[in-house]
Amino acid sequence: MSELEDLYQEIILDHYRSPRNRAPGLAGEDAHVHHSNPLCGDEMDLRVRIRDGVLDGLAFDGEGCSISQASASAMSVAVLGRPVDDVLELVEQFRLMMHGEAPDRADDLGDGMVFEGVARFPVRVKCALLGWMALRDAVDTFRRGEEANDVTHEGDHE
Amino acid sequence: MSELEDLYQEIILDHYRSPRNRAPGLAGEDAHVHHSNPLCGDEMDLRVRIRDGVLDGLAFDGEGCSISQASASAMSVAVLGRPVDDVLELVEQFRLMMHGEAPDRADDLGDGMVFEGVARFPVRVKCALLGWMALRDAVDTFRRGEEANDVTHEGDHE
Amino acid sequence: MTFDVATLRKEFPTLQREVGGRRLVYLDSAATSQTPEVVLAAMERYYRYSRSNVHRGVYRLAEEATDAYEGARTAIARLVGADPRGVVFTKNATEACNLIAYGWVRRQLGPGDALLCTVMEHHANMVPFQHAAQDRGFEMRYVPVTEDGQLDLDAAAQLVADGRVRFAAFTHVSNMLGTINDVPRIAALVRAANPDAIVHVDGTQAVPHLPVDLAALGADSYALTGHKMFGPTGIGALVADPALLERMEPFLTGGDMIRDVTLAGATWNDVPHRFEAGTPPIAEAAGLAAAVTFLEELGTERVRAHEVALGETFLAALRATDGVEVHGPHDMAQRGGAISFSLEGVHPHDVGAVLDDRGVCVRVGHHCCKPLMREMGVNATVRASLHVYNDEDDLEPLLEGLSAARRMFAGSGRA
Amino acid sequence: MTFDVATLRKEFPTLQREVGGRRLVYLDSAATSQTPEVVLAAMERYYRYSRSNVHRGVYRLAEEATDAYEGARTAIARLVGADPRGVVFTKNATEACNLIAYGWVRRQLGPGDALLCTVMEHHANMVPFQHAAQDRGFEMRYVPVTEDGQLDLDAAAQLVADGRVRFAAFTHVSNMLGTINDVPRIAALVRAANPDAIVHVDGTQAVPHLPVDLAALGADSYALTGHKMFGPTGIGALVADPALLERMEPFLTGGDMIRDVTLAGATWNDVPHRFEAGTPPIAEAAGLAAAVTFLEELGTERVRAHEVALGETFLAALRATDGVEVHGPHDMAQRGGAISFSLEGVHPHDVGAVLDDRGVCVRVGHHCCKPLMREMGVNATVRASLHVYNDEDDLEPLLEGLSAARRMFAGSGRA
Ligand SMILES: Cc1ncc(COP(=O)(O)O)c(C=O)c1O
Ligand SMILES: Cc1ncc(COP(=O)(O)O)c(C=O)c1O
Repeated sequence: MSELEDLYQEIILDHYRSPRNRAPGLAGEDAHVHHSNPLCGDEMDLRVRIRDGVLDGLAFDGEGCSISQASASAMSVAVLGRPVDDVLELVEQFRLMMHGEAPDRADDLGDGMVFEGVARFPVRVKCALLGWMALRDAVDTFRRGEEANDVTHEGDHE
Repeated sequence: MSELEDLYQEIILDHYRSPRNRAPGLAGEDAHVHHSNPLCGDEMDLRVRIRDGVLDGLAFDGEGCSISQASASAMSVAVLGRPVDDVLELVEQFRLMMHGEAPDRADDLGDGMVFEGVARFPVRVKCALLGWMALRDAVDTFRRGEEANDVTHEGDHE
Repeated sequence: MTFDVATLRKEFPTLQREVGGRRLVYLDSAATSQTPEVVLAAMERYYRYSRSNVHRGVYRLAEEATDAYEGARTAIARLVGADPRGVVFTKNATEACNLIAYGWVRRQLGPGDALLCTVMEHHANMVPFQHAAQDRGFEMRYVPVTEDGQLDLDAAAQLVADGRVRFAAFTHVSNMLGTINDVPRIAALVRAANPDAIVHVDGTQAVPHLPVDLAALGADSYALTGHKMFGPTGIGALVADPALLERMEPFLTGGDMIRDVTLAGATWNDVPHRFEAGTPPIAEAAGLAAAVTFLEELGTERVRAHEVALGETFLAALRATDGVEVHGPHDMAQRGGAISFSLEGVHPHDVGAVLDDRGVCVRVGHHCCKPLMREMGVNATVRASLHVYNDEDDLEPLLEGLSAARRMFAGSGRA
Repeated sequence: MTFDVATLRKEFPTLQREVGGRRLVYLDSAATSQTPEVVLAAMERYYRYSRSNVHRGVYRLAEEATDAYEGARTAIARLVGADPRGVVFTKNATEACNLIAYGWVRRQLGPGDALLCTVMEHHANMVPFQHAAQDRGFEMRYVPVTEDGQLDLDAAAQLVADGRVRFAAFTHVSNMLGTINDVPRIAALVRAANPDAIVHVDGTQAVPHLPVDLAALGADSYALTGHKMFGPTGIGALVADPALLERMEPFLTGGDMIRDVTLAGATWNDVPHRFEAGTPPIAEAAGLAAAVTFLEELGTERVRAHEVALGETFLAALRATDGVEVHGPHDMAQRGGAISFSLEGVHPHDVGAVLDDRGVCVRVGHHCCKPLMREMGVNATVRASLHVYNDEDDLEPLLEGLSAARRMFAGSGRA
């Protein structure tokens, strides 16, 4: 069962069982996106609050497999409190990692690093990315000046 | 070359080279049908004159391979002067022969019998049948009371 | 067991595979079946011996190819009790449903008309009609599903009562719930309200598993797909009453389906050729004909009997497993061998991954039945589906995987 | 000779066949090409090792199948210089032409608009647009063909002059005349009159024989078919600018092409998936990817060079043969290796039969180009078409057969 244990490391299971920043709403939310992965039936609501260019608040909610939920939880810890440009850079680092590239900023990705092994499971890559892609989209949405926006995004083929 | 000689017997080539009752028109024509075999590009115009229930005149014209032209020529000799019911019976005998059944009225089919071997060449069966199917259709057309009718008929899948 | 499954399995190359040192346990035949050697051999025969195009060739290879292709038409007609002139080959069941949606529904239905569909349809038998309804302005009506996964026929009777339903589309067997619908009864109910209504049935999940006789079913048109019935990918069929095909407008147009073409327009070939534009799936037809023979030699009655017996074993074991909730009817008399279930506290995706690690192949997700899933209040399920090469040996690895999954994700307190 | 043809031939199983004691001489590649061992092996690998459905599986087999399928998309994109997101798999080239006819033409063109087609089109690239024109009330305009089998570009310029042509459909290489059209020039001419016009090219007869680069051609959309390019039956593609695909309405609807479905309607998946409804041709895609690699390893430049050299030999010999009239351009610089001709005094069907008896496979008939045939005043022609496995050894059996046919039907005094 070593392959499987590789996929489901203890840290991942922990984030799944005790998700951080999982909530159905966010006080003072600036943007809200809804992402779904139609092929797995995963759904994610992600809300962000941005103050003076810093990601000040984040809440995710939804239904999905352990990988998608744990990844969003680990992400929330890694990105909260960072300038949004920095957040976008981390998102990109994570995305590339899912395509097999070793990230430069491993430390900053925090628990996000434990998803490195997911790259070897192509069908699960989209699960791991769901929250990160939603976050990128939420920032974009905010930047487009759409304060309270609702975007449905295809999570399958990023 | 025996298979091929089987297909192209001397009598067939003779009908092809010197077709009987091939003409672009028919005096006193009662019905005129146009049949085509879209898959080979064969075209046939067939005209009949029917008097007192007897096939009194027939002319065919068109373009097609040696089998279709020779078969129509041999047919014209076999059927001219016969009561139309008898004509239809011969048409059916020929059709069944093309599907491998030995005909009861071999003598009455006349030169039509030399096409018996065509049954072994599935793609050529529709060529051999073209004139006969046109004739059946011409009689039907006449019987429907459509004196001068022009019917386009699919020759491929009889 | 009705078959000697161990022997039968040898016919299926992929089933000989090992995954991580374990025997492959294939429980995903509702997505696609395995392919037996005889089907592969029939395709090879075409590619290695008669490789050519059909219909228009005057040489031997082309005749052989045409015979193989047209032989598949006869085979399908024989299998479902239809006229070969009513068998139109498509690329899959989805195209078959689209064919009738474009060829009949879009040409016939408009404002004031209604189309009867059901909540349990696969997207293939729903979206083409929704799309047509949007463009043509007719009304979609959906037969609801009862608690126990059956079509609500009382509701159906009310939905057709005003006589405006001119077309009904529903599945013979549900790919998600397993439910076998009472096709003759629904067809009768539709026609009682409107004798001219066309009844289109999605037979995709039925043909591989049950004896099918179109006349007895009372279906005007019936969709099937090759890859779920031991056949190759790339081929399906719409089997319809030739008289209905005669009344349909061509859909895909181009070569082979025409009688004549001028710059001013085209006239159409006879049915069924009118609906087969371009080079058809020739190798696939050769393979499908072999698949039909394979199914006939097994005997569709025996296939069904095997599935009922094995399905009972699986259903009983799953229902007795802690945390498992089986969706759809629980009585095999009313259902086929596609068994959907939820495992408490574990997302289906995670169940699938744990099972995959043990060489057990199941499908997880919405099974292309999103409206049904929404109705049932689930986002995704696990589906284990059976076929002739499955037997009781396949149950234990499934159950062990489920309990491993529960252990692994225990304590999450979430579904 | 650019290739060692004798060695290459060994890769093609059907070419090893004998007919009536003679070596098979296959001169019908414009109808369908032979299939090399590597393509059959790729399909076997799928059927024997990874048999499963794509996209929705979480288990290994399904991942392998998905990789094989998506790998074909990358391969096709690479071959014709396109974005993989612009590659839509269809069942054949005919469906590819219908896809753009339904997805764009029928949604965009109406009364007052015009569509530019040509007299030399295969029915596949003409009838779908005629059919749309009938339903939608736009005008069809046809570029005529000159005496020597070329498109009349002066006439084309006049046909587009009023700026009402919003869509142009024409072939890259004619399957009947062999003519290679000057795609960039026609595309430029169309766009000069209407910068927003969409240029759709039928590349069916080009991709197997020439280097193709969509950007250089200036085509917005391009149709191809697997079975003529060493690939299997049952697969083709529309390769288009992804931005054009984005603007197209879905055509076939059902599973996989949706983002979400409710009873009220569906939303669509991203391109290209939006246009691929239902289970795709998986084994066929695996085979097609291998066919692309095979073609790339031969080198499309070398394939073209081989065909030019061999075509010159065939053309010269045929033109020197008594009673033979070759249709289409006589200069290989302007044409491909599909050579249509008439034999004086002998109907093409009879020519085909005499050749078949000698193991020579040619196509006879209208080649799905009825309007062109009518224009040329012929009902049917004989077509000998070349590919990489042909060489000069194939010429003699053809010529001998033609002279046998003339001897046999001599004296009939009719054509
Ligand atoms: C030029 C051309 N276009 C389109 C087609 C249609 O291809 P398919 O039959 O694979 O759909 C053909 C082949 O017959 C062709 O030669
Ligand atoms: C009930 C049902 N209908 C239609 C389909 C579509 O079949 P295909 O994907 O072969 O078009 C499926 C299979 O996915 C199905 O289960």
